Amino acid sequence: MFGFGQPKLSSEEKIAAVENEIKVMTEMQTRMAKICSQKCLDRTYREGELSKGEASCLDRCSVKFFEAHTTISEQLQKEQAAKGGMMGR
Amino acid sequence: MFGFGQPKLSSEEKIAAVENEIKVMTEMQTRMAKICSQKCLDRTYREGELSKGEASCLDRCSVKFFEAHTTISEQLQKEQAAKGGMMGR
Amino acid sequence: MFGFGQPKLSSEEKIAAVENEIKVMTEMQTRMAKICSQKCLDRTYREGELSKGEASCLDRCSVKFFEAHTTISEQLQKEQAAKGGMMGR
Amino acid sequence: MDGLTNSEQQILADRIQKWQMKQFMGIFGNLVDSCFTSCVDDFQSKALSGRETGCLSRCVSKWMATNERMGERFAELNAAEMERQQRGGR
Amino acid sequence: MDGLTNSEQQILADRIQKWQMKQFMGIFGNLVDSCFTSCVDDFQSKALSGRETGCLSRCVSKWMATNERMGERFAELNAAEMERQQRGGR
Amino acid sequence: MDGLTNSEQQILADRIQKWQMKQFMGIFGNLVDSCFTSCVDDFQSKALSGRETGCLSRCVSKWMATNERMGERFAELNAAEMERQQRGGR
Repeated sequence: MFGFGQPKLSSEEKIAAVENEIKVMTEMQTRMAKICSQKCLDRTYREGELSKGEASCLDRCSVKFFEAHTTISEQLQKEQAAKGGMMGR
Repeated sequence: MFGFGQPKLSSEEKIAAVENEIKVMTEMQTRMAKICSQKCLDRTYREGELSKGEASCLDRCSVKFFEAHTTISEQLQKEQAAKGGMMGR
Repeated sequence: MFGFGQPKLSSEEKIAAVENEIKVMTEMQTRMAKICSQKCLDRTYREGELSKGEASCLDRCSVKFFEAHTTISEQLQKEQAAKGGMMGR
Repeated sequence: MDGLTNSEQQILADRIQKWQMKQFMGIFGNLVDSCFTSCVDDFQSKALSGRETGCLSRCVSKWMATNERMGERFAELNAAEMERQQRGGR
Repeated sequence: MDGLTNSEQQILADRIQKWQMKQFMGIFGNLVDSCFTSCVDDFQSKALSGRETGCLSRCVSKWMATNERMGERFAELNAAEMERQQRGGR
Repeated sequence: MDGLTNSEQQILADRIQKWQMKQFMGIFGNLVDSCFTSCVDDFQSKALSGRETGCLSRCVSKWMATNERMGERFAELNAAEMERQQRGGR
Protein backbone atom coordinates (compact mmCIF):
# COMPACT_ATOMS: atom_id res chain seq x y z
CA MET A 1 0.00 0.00 0.00
CA PHE A 2 2.82 2.42 0.75
CA GLY A 3 5.24 0.48 -1.43
CA PHE A 4 8.74 -0.21 -0.19
CA GLY A 5 10.99 -2.80 -1.69
CA GLN A 6 13.89 -0.50 -2.51
CA PRO A 7 17.35 -2.06 -2.84
CA LYS A 8 19.97 -2.59 -0.14
CA LEU A 9 18.23 -1.74 3.09
CA SER A 10 20.06 -2.26 6.35
CA SER A 11 18.71 -4.88 8.72
CA GLU A 12 17.19 -2.21 10.94
CA GLU A 13 15.58 -0.52 7.99
CA LYS A 14 14.08 -3.76 6.75
CA ILE A 15 12.61 -4.51 10.17
CA ALA A 16 11.30 -0.97 10.52
CA ALA A 17 9.63 -1.16 7.11
CA VAL A 18 7.73 -4.35 7.93
CA GLU A 19 6.99 -3.07 11.43
CA ASN A 20 5.50 0.09 10.02
CA GLU A 21 3.45 -1.82 7.44
CA ILE A 22 1.99 -4.03 10.17
CA LYS A 23 1.13 -1.06 12.36
CA VAL A 24 -0.50 0.81 9.49
CA MET A 25 -2.57 -2.23 8.56
CA THR A 26 -3.58 -2.93 12.15
CA GLU A 27 -4.66 0.64 12.69
CA MET A 28 -6.67 0.59 9.50
CA GLN A 29 -8.41 -2.58 10.63
CA THR A 30 -9.21 -1.04 14.01
CA ARG A 31 -10.70 2.04 12.39
CA MET A 32 -12.69 -0.07 9.96
CA ALA A 33 -14.17 -2.09 12.82
CA LYS A 34 -15.09 1.10 14.64
CA ILE A 35 -16.70 2.90 11.72
CA CYS A 36 -18.57 -0.16 10.46
CA SER A 37 -19.83 -0.88 13.99
CA GLN A 38 -21.26 2.62 14.06
CA LYS A 39 -22.92 2.08 10.69
CA CYS A 40 -24.23 -1.45 11.26
CA LEU A 41 -24.81 -2.37 14.89
CA ASP A 42 -27.98 -1.91 16.83
CA ARG A 43 -26.85 -0.04 19.95
CA THR A 44 -29.61 -1.19 22.22
CA TYR A 45 -27.77 -4.47 22.72
CA ARG A 46 -30.80 -6.64 23.18
CA GLU A 47 -28.72 -9.43 21.64
CA GLY A 48 -25.11 -10.37 22.28
CA GLU A 49 -24.68 -12.03 18.93
CA LEU A 50 -24.59 -10.43 15.54
CA SER A 51 -27.92 -10.69 13.76
CA LYS A 52 -27.91 -11.81 10.15
CA GLY A 53 -28.60 -8.27 9.03
CA GLU A 54 -25.78 -6.85 11.14
CA ALA A 55 -23.32 -9.46 9.90
CA SER A 56 -23.99 -8.85 6.25
CA CYS A 57 -23.96 -5.09 6.80
CA LEU A 58 -20.51 -5.44 8.39
CA ASP A 59 -19.28 -7.53 5.48
CA ARG A 60 -20.43 -5.03 2.89
CA CYS A 61 -19.23 -2.12 4.96
CA SER A 62 -15.74 -3.63 5.14
CA VAL A 63 -15.54 -3.91 1.35
CA LYS A 64 -16.76 -0.36 0.88
CA PHE A 65 -14.44 0.98 3.55
CA PHE A 66 -11.45 -0.71 2.00
CA GLU A 67 -12.37 0.64 -1.39
CA ALA A 68 -12.91 4.14 -0.02
CA HIS A 69 -9.51 3.95 1.64
CA THR A 70 -7.80 3.05 -1.63
CA THR A 71 -9.74 5.63 -3.62
CA ILE A 72 -8.97 8.45 -1.21
CA SER A 73 -5.34 7.46 -0.97
CA GLU A 74 -5.00 7.56 -4.75
CA GLN A 75 -6.79 10.88 -5.02
CA LEU A 76 -4.52 12.45 -2.41
CA GLN A 77 -1.43 11.19 -4.19
CA LYS A 78 -2.66 12.55 -7.48
CA GLU A 79 -3.50 15.96 -6.06
CA GLN A 80 -0.19 16.11 -4.21
CA ALA A 81 1.68 15.18 -7.35
CA ALA A 82 -0.21 17.86 -9.27
CA LYS A 83 0.93 20.41 -6.72
CA GLY A 84 4.39 18.93 -6.79
CA GLY A 85 4.98 18.75 -3.08
CA MET A 86 4.37 17.10 0.25
CA MET A 87 1.07 17.38 2.07
CA GLY A 88 -0.63 20.70 1.43
CA ARG A 89 -0.97 21.54 5.06
CA MET B 1 -5.80 -4.44 38.50
CA PHE B 2 -3.26 -5.88 36.10
CA GLY B 3 -1.48 -7.76 38.85
CA PHE B 4 2.28 -7.87 38.89
CA GLY B 5 4.37 -8.81 41.88
CA GLN B 6 6.30 -11.63 40.28
CA PRO B 7 9.68 -12.60 41.75
CA LYS B 8 13.09 -11.10 40.95
CA LEU B 9 12.43 -8.20 38.66
CA SER B 10 15.34 -6.03 37.58
CA SER B 11 15.35 -2.44 38.74
CA GLU B 12 14.27 -1.23 35.32
CA GLU B 13 11.45 -3.77 35.22
CA LYS B 14 10.20 -2.73 38.63
CA ILE B 15 10.17 0.92 37.64
CA ALA B 16 8.47 0.15 34.32
CA ALA B 17 5.78 -1.89 36.08
CA VAL B 18 4.85 0.91 38.47
CA GLU B 19 5.17 3.47 35.69
CA ASN B 20 2.76 1.49 33.55
CA GLU B 21 0.31 1.07 36.42
CA ILE B 22 0.28 4.80 37.04
CA LYS B 23 -0.26 5.58 33.37
CA VAL B 24 -3.09 3.06 33.05
CA MET B 25 -4.81 4.45 36.13
CA THR B 26 -4.38 8.06 35.02
CA GLU B 27 -5.79 7.33 31.61
CA MET B 28 -8.75 5.53 33.15
CA GLN B 29 -9.44 8.52 35.35
CA THR B 30 -9.25 10.88 32.38
CA ARG B 31 -11.70 8.76 30.40
CA MET B 32 -14.03 8.49 33.38
CA ALA B 33 -14.07 12.27 33.77
CA LYS B 34 -14.81 12.68 30.07
CA ILE B 35 -17.62 10.13 29.86
CA CYS B 36 -19.27 11.19 33.09
CA SER B 37 -19.10 14.85 32.03
CA GLN B 38 -20.98 13.90 28.89
CA LYS B 39 -23.58 12.06 30.94
CA CYS B 40 -24.02 14.57 33.73
CA LEU B 41 -23.15 18.14 32.81
CA ASP B 42 -25.48 20.73 31.42
CA ARG B 43 -23.65 22.00 28.32
CA THR B 44 -25.24 25.40 28.20
CA TYR B 45 -22.81 26.56 30.88
CA ARG B 46 -25.08 29.06 32.49
CA GLU B 47 -23.23 28.28 35.70
CA GLY B 48 -19.51 27.82 36.29
CA GLU B 49 -20.02 25.68 39.38
CA LEU B 50 -21.37 22.18 39.57
CA SER B 51 -25.00 22.14 40.57
CA LYS B 52 -26.09 19.73 43.28
CA GLY B 53 -27.67 17.49 40.68
CA GLU B 54 -24.58 17.48 38.50
CA ALA B 55 -22.30 16.71 41.42
CA SER B 56 -24.30 13.75 42.61
CA CYS B 57 -24.71 12.50 39.06
CA LEU B 58 -20.92 12.62 38.67
CA ASP B 59 -20.45 10.73 41.92
CA ARG B 60 -22.82 7.96 40.93
CA CYS B 61 -21.46 7.86 37.41
CA SER B 62 -17.93 7.35 38.72
CA VAL B 63 -19.00 4.35 40.78
CA LYS B 64 -20.89 2.83 37.87
CA PHE B 65 -18.06 3.51 35.45
CA PHE B 66 -15.54 1.87 37.74
CA GLU B 67 -17.80 -1.12 38.17
CA ALA B 68 -18.39 -1.37 34.40
CA HIS B 69 -14.65 -1.25 33.86
CA THR B 70 -14.04 -4.12 36.24
CA THR B 71 -16.94 -6.16 34.88
CA ILE B 72 -15.88 -5.77 31.27
CA SER B 73 -12.27 -6.50 32.10
CA GLU B 74 -13.28 -9.73 33.82
CA GLN B 75 -15.57 -10.77 30.99
CA LEU B 76 -12.84 -10.22 28.40
CA GLN B 77 -10.38 -12.26 30.44
CA LYS B 78 -12.89 -15.06 30.77
CA GLU B 79 -13.73 -15.14 27.08
CA GLN B 80 -10.06 -14.97 26.14
CA ALA B 81 -9.28 -17.81 28.48
CA ALA B 82 -12.14 -19.83 26.98
CA LYS B 83 -10.63 -19.33 23.53
CA GLY B 84 -7.22 -20.08 24.95
CA GLY B 85 -5.35 -17.23 23.39
CA MET B 86 -4.50 -13.57 23.30
CA MET B 87 -6.94 -10.96 22.10
CA GLY B 88 -9.23 -12.30 19.39
CA ARG B 89 -8.38 -9.60 16.92
CA MET C 1 2.79 30.75 23.73
CA PHE C 2 4.49 28.53 26.29
CA GLY C 3 7.46 30.89 26.57
CA PHE C 4 10.97 29.50 26.79
CA GLY C 5 14.04 31.58 26.27
CA GLN C 6 15.81 30.75 29.53
CA PRO C 7 19.59 31.14 29.67
CA LYS C 8 22.27 28.58 28.78
CA LEU C 9 20.44 25.67 27.29
CA SER C 10 22.40 22.72 25.94
CA SER C 11 22.21 22.05 22.24
CA GLU C 12 19.80 19.18 22.78
CA GLU C 13 17.61 21.30 25.01
CA LYS C 14 17.47 24.07 22.46
CA ILE C 15 16.46 21.65 19.71
CA ALA C 16 13.88 19.98 21.93
CA ALA C 17 12.36 23.34 22.84
CA VAL C 18 11.84 24.37 19.22
CA GLU C 19 10.74 20.86 18.30
CA ASN C 20 8.12 20.96 21.01
CA GLU C 21 6.92 24.40 19.99
CA ILE C 22 6.47 23.24 16.40
CA LYS C 23 4.56 20.14 17.47
CA VAL C 24 2.29 22.08 19.78
CA MET C 25 1.52 24.61 17.06
CA THR C 26 0.93 21.96 14.42
CA GLU C 27 -1.43 20.06 16.69
CA MET C 28 -3.33 23.22 17.48
CA GLN C 29 -3.70 23.95 13.77
CA THR C 30 -4.96 20.42 13.12
CA ARG C 31 -7.54 20.70 15.89
CA MET C 32 -8.61 24.11 14.65
CA ALA C 33 -9.16 22.75 11.14
CA LYS C 34 -11.20 19.87 12.54
CA ILE C 35 -13.44 21.91 14.83
CA CYS C 36 -14.01 24.70 12.33
CA SER C 37 -14.84 22.14 9.61
CA GLN C 38 -17.50 20.75 11.92
CA LYS C 39 -18.89 24.23 12.51
CA CYS C 40 -18.74 25.52 8.95
CA LEU C 41 -18.86 22.85 6.27
CA ASP C 42 -21.94 21.44 4.62
CA ARG C 43 -21.53 17.68 5.04
CA THR C 44 -23.59 16.66 2.06
CA TYR C 45 -20.62 17.40 -0.19
CA ARG C 46 -22.57 18.45 -3.22
CA GLU C 47 -19.63 20.70 -4.02
CA GLY C 48 -15.91 19.94 -3.83
CA GLU C 49 -14.95 23.58 -3.42
CA LEU C 50 -15.55 25.83 -0.47
CA SER C 51 -18.56 28.04 -0.98
CA LYS C 52 -18.21 31.74 -0.16
CA GLY C 53 -20.22 31.22 3.00
CA GLU C 54 -18.10 28.29 4.12
CA ALA C 55 -14.86 30.13 3.43
CA SER C 56 -15.80 33.18 5.44
CA CYS C 57 -17.19 31.01 8.23
CA LEU C 58 -13.84 29.18 8.38
CA ASP C 59 -11.96 32.49 8.50
CA ARG C 60 -14.04 33.83 11.36
CA CYS C 61 -13.97 30.51 13.14
CA SER C 62 -10.19 30.43 13.04
CA VAL C 63 -9.96 33.85 14.67
CA LYS C 64 -12.46 32.89 17.36
CA PHE C 65 -10.77 29.55 17.97
CA PHE C 66 -7.39 31.18 18.37
CA GLU C 67 -8.84 33.72 20.76
CA ALA C 68 -10.62 31.02 22.75
CA HIS C 69 -7.38 29.09 22.98
CA THR C 70 -5.52 32.07 24.38
CA THR C 71 -8.33 32.98 26.76
CA ILE C 72 -8.65 29.48 28.16
CA SER C 73 -4.91 29.10 28.48
CA GLU C 74 -4.71 32.32 30.49
CA GLN C 75 -7.64 31.37 32.70
CA LEU C 76 -6.09 27.99 33.49
CA GLN C 77 -2.78 29.60 34.37
CA LYS C 78 -4.50 32.08 36.62
CA GLU C 79 -6.55 29.46 38.43
CA GLN C 80 -3.53 27.20 38.80
CA ALA C 81 -1.50 30.08 40.18
CA ALA C 82 -4.31 30.87 42.64
CA LYS C 83 -4.19 27.31 43.88
CA GLY C 84 -0.43 27.45 43.89
CA GLY C 85 0.26 24.18 42.18
CA MET C 86 0.41 22.12 39.03
CA MET C 87 -2.72 20.92 37.25
CA GLY C 88 -5.57 20.25 39.66
CA ARG C 89 -6.17 16.76 38.43
CA MET D 1 7.71 -11.16 6.44
CA ASP D 2 9.43 -10.92 3.16
CA GLY D 3 13.09 -11.65 3.35
CA LEU D 4 13.74 -11.21 7.04
CA THR D 5 16.22 -13.56 8.73
CA ASN D 6 15.14 -15.53 11.75
CA SER D 7 16.72 -13.16 14.20
CA GLU D 8 15.21 -10.17 12.42
CA GLN D 9 11.80 -11.81 12.63
CA GLN D 10 12.33 -12.27 16.34
CA ILE D 11 13.14 -8.60 16.84
CA LEU D 12 10.09 -7.68 14.78
CA ALA D 13 7.82 -9.99 16.75
CA ASP D 14 9.02 -8.52 20.05
CA ARG D 15 8.41 -4.98 18.92
CA ILE D 16 4.99 -5.75 17.52
CA GLN D 17 3.99 -7.51 20.70
CA LYS D 18 5.06 -4.56 22.83
CA TRP D 19 3.18 -2.22 20.55
CA GLN D 20 0.06 -4.39 20.67
CA MET D 21 0.04 -4.31 24.47
CA LYS D 22 -0.06 -0.54 24.34
CA GLN D 23 -2.65 -0.52 21.57
CA PHE D 24 -4.79 -2.93 23.50
CA MET D 25 -5.08 -0.56 26.44
CA GLY D 26 -6.49 2.09 24.10
CA ILE D 27 -8.84 -0.34 22.40
CA PHE D 28 -10.05 -1.68 25.73
CA GLY D 29 -10.63 1.85 26.95
CA ASN D 30 -12.70 2.67 23.86
CA LEU D 31 -14.73 -0.48 24.39
CA VAL D 32 -15.55 0.44 27.98
CA ASP D 33 -16.42 4.01 26.96
CA SER D 34 -18.63 2.90 24.11
CA CYS D 35 -20.52 0.18 25.99
CA PHE D 36 -20.92 2.39 29.04
CA THR D 37 -22.26 5.22 26.90
CA SER D 38 -24.77 2.90 25.21
CA CYS D 39 -25.88 0.94 28.27
CA VAL D 40 -25.80 3.21 31.31
CA ASP D 41 -28.10 6.17 31.55
CA ASP D 42 -29.62 6.08 34.97
CA PHE D 43 -27.73 7.99 37.63
CA GLN D 44 -30.33 7.86 40.35
CA SER D 45 -28.58 4.86 41.84
CA LYS D 46 -24.91 4.07 42.15
CA ALA D 47 -24.86 0.35 41.47
CA LEU D 48 -25.25 -1.08 38.00
CA SER D 49 -28.73 -2.53 37.56
CA GLY D 50 -29.30 -6.01 36.19
CA ARG D 51 -30.45 -4.50 32.94
CA GLU D 52 -27.31 -2.42 32.67
CA THR D 53 -25.00 -5.32 33.49
CA GLY D 54 -26.72 -7.48 30.91
CA CYS D 55 -26.46 -4.77 28.30
CA LEU D 56 -22.75 -4.29 29.01
CA SER D 57 -22.14 -8.00 28.71
CA ARG D 58 -23.97 -8.28 25.39
CA CYS D 59 -22.18 -5.18 24.16
CA VAL D 60 -18.81 -6.80 24.87
CA SER D 61 -19.86 -10.08 23.22
CA LYS D 62 -21.03 -8.27 20.15
CA TRP D 63 -17.83 -6.28 20.02
CA MET D 64 -15.79 -9.46 20.12
CA ALA D 65 -17.87 -11.04 17.38
CA THR D 66 -17.55 -7.88 15.32
CA ASN D 67 -13.80 -7.69 15.77
CA GLU D 68 -13.33 -11.29 14.82
CA ARG D 69 -15.48 -10.93 11.73
CA MET D 70 -13.81 -7.70 10.69
CA GLY D 71 -10.39 -9.28 11.19
CA GLU D 72 -11.29 -12.06 8.77
CA ARG D 73 -12.75 -9.69 6.20
CA PHE D 74 -9.77 -7.40 6.45
CA ALA D 75 -7.34 -10.26 5.88
CA GLU D 76 -9.25 -11.33 2.79
CA LEU D 77 -9.44 -7.83 1.38
CA ASN D 78 -5.80 -7.23 2.09
CA ALA D 79 -4.74 -10.46 0.40
CA ALA D 80 -6.79 -9.58 -2.66
CA GLU D 81 -5.27 -6.10 -2.78
CA MET D 82 -1.73 -7.50 -2.46
CA GLU D 83 -2.38 -9.81 -5.34
CA ARG D 84 -3.82 -7.02 -7.43
CA GLN D 85 -0.72 -4.90 -6.80
CA GLN D 86 1.62 -7.76 -7.64
CA ARG D 87 -0.14 -8.38 -10.90
CA GLY D 88 0.77 -4.82 -11.63
CA GLY D 89 -2.43 -3.00 -10.83
CA ARG D 90 -2.01 0.34 -9.14
CA MET E 1 5.42 2.82 45.30
CA ASP E 2 5.86 -0.62 46.61
CA GLY E 3 9.44 -1.61 47.14
CA LEU E 4 11.25 0.94 45.04
CA THR E 5 14.50 2.39 46.34
CA ASN E 6 14.89 6.15 46.62
CA SER E 7 16.81 6.44 43.37
CA GLU E 8 14.29 4.26 41.57
CA GLN E 9 11.50 6.48 42.87
CA GLN E 10 13.34 9.48 41.52
CA ILE E 11 13.64 7.93 38.05
CA LEU E 12 9.96 7.03 38.17
CA ALA E 13 8.94 10.52 39.23
CA ASP E 14 10.95 12.08 36.40
CA ARG E 15 9.38 9.82 33.81
CA ILE E 16 5.87 10.35 35.08
CA GLN E 17 6.35 14.09 35.11
CA LYS E 18 7.57 14.09 31.52
CA TRP E 19 4.64 11.93 30.51
CA GLN E 20 2.18 14.20 32.31
CA MET E 21 3.46 17.22 30.44
CA LYS E 22 2.68 15.49 27.17
CA GLN E 23 -0.68 14.24 28.43
CA PHE E 24 -1.56 17.68 29.58
CA MET E 25 -1.20 19.11 26.08
CA GLY E 26 -3.78 16.60 24.85
CA ILE E 27 -6.14 17.21 27.75
CA PHE E 28 -5.86 20.96 27.32
CA GLY E 29 -6.59 20.58 23.61
CA ASN E 30 -9.69 18.52 24.35
CA LEU E 31 -10.86 21.13 26.82
CA VAL E 32 -10.53 23.93 24.27
CA ASP E 33 -12.29 21.85 21.60
CA SER E 34 -15.12 20.87 23.90
CA CYS E 35 -15.77 24.34 25.36
CA PHE E 36 -15.46 25.98 21.96
CA THR E 37 -17.91 23.50 20.47
CA SER E 38 -20.42 24.12 23.26
CA CYS E 39 -20.05 27.89 23.51
CA VAL E 40 -19.32 29.33 20.07
CA ASP E 41 -21.87 29.09 17.30
CA ASP E 42 -22.06 32.47 15.73
CA PHE E 43 -19.71 33.04 12.82
CA GLN E 44 -21.17 36.31 11.60
CA SER E 45 -18.53 38.16 13.54
CA LYS E 46 -14.90 37.35 14.17
CA ALA E 47 -14.46 38.46 17.75
CA LEU E 48 -15.77 36.43 20.66
CA SER E 49 -18.90 38.04 22.08
CA GLY E 50 -19.30 38.72 25.77
CA ARG E 51 -21.75 35.86 25.99
CA GLU E 52 -19.28 33.49 24.34
CA THR E 53 -16.38 34.58 26.52
CA GLY E 54 -18.50 34.10 29.63
CA CYS E 55 -19.62 30.69 28.49
CA LEU E 56 -16.02 29.63 27.81
CA SER E 57 -14.95 30.81 31.22
CA ARG E 58 -17.75 28.94 33.02
CA CYS E 59 -17.03 25.89 30.91
CA VAL E 60 -13.41 25.89 32.07
CA SER E 61 -14.40 26.43 35.70
CA LYS E 62 -16.85 23.58 35.56
CA TRP E 63 -14.27 21.36 33.93
CA MET E 64 -11.82 22.08 36.72
CA ALA E 65 -14.42 21.37 39.38
CA THR E 66 -15.37 18.17 37.59
CA ASN E 67 -11.79 17.02 37.28
CA GLU E 68 -11.09 17.67 40.90
CA ARG E 69 -14.21 15.82 42.01
CA MET E 70 -13.54 12.89 39.69
CA GLY E 71 -9.95 12.71 40.93
CA GLU E 72 -11.16 12.35 44.50
CA ARG E 73 -13.79 9.76 43.60
CA PHE E 74 -11.33 7.80 41.54
CA ALA E 75 -8.81 7.70 44.37
CA GLU E 76 -11.48 6.40 46.76
CA LEU E 77 -12.72 3.76 44.34
CA ASN E 78 -9.21 2.69 43.54
CA ALA E 79 -8.29 2.37 47.20
CA ALA E 80 -11.39 0.27 47.85
CA GLU E 81 -10.60 -1.95 44.88
CA MET E 82 -7.00 -2.43 46.03
CA GLU E 83 -8.22 -3.47 49.42
CA ARG E 84 -10.71 -5.87 47.90
CA GLN E 85 -7.99 -7.47 45.83
CA GLN E 86 -5.65 -7.78 48.77
CA ARG E 87 -8.30 -9.47 50.83
CA GLY E 88 -8.33 -11.99 48.01
CA GLY E 89 -11.31 -10.93 46.00
CA ARG E 90 -10.93 -11.03 42.19
CA MET F 1 14.43 28.68 14.42
CA ASP F 2 15.85 31.20 16.76
CA GLY F 3 19.52 30.73 17.38
CA LEU F 4 20.03 27.18 16.20
CA THR F 5 23.23 26.34 14.36
CA ASN F 6 23.07 24.76 10.93
CA SER F 7 23.63 21.26 12.24
CA GLU F 8 21.06 21.75 14.98
CA GLN F 9 18.57 22.89 12.37
CA GLN F 10 19.29 19.74 10.40
CA ILE F 11 18.62 17.52 13.41
CA LEU F 12 15.42 19.42 14.08
CA ALA F 13 14.25 19.12 10.48
CA ASP F 14 14.86 15.37 10.50
CA ARG F 15 12.91 14.89 13.70
CA ILE F 16 10.02 17.04 12.56
CA GLN F 17 9.84 15.20 9.26
CA LYS F 18 9.73 11.83 11.00
CA TRP F 19 7.05 13.10 13.33
CA GLN F 20 5.01 14.50 10.42
CA MET F 21 5.03 11.13 8.69
CA LYS F 22 3.48 9.58 11.76
CA GLN F 23 1.04 12.45 12.19
CA PHE F 24 0.03 12.17 8.59
CA MET F 25 -1.09 8.56 9.02
CA GLY F 26 -3.44 9.68 11.76
CA ILE F 27 -4.72 12.66 9.81
CA PHE F 28 -5.25 10.54 6.73
CA GLY F 29 -7.14 7.98 8.80
CA ASN F 30 -9.39 10.68 10.22
CA LEU F 31 -10.07 11.95 6.72
CA VAL F 32 -11.11 8.52 5.49
CA ASP F 33 -13.31 7.98 8.55
CA SER F 34 -14.97 11.34 8.26
CA CYS F 35 -15.64 11.21 4.51
CA PHE F 36 -16.80 7.60 4.69
CA THR F 37 -19.17 8.45 7.54
CA SER F 38 -20.63 11.39 5.61
CA CYS F 39 -20.84 9.77 2.18
CA VAL F 40 -21.57 6.06 2.60
CA ASP F 41 -24.84 4.90 4.08
CA ASP F 42 -26.14 2.18 1.86
CA PHE F 43 -25.07 -1.32 2.78
CA GLN F 44 -27.35 -3.21 0.47
CA SER F 45 -24.55 -3.48 -2.07
CA LYS F 46 -20.85 -4.00 -1.57
CA ALA F 47 -19.41 -1.75 -4.23
CA LEU F 48 -19.28 2.01 -3.88
CA SER F 49 -21.96 3.61 -6.03
CA GLY F 50 -21.16 6.47 -8.39
CA ARG F 51 -22.90 8.84 -6.03
CA GLU F 52 -20.78 7.63 -3.12
CA THR F 53 -17.52 7.81 -5.05
CA GLY F 54 -18.34 11.33 -6.18
CA CYS F 55 -19.20 12.37 -2.64
CA LEU F 56 -15.92 10.92 -1.32
CA SER F 57 -13.96 12.75 -3.97
CA ARG F 58 -15.61 16.09 -3.23
CA CYS F 59 -15.17 15.48 0.48
CA VAL F 60 -11.42 15.04 -0.01
CA SER F 61 -11.16 18.11 -2.24
CA LYS F 62 -13.00 20.21 0.29
CA TRP F 63 -10.82 18.89 3.06
CA MET F 64 -7.70 19.90 1.16
CA ALA F 65 -9.07 23.35 0.46
CA THR F 66 -10.03 23.70 4.12
CA ASN F 67 -6.63 22.61 5.35
CA GLU F 68 -4.85 24.97 3.06
CA ARG F 69 -7.03 27.88 4.08
CA MET F 70 -6.72 27.07 7.77
CA GLY F 71 -2.96 26.78 7.43
CA GLU F 72 -2.79 30.30 6.03
CA ARG F 73 -5.08 31.71 8.66
CA PHE F 74 -3.19 29.99 11.42
CA ALA F 75 0.13 31.36 10.21
CA GLU F 76 -1.29 34.88 10.17
CA LEU F 77 -2.85 34.57 13.61
CA ASN F 78 0.31 33.08 15.00
CA ALA F 79 2.49 35.84 13.57
CA ALA F 80 0.18 38.47 15.04
CA GLU F 81 0.27 36.75 18.43
CA MET F 82 4.07 36.52 18.37
CA GLU F 83 4.29 40.20 17.66
CA ARG F 84 1.85 41.01 20.43
CA GLN F 85 3.92 38.99 22.88
CA GLN F 86 7.16 40.63 21.78
CA ARG F 87 5.69 44.06 22.25
CA GLY F 88 5.14 42.92 25.80
CA GLY F 89 1.52 41.92 25.79
CA ARG F 90 0.65 38.80 27.83
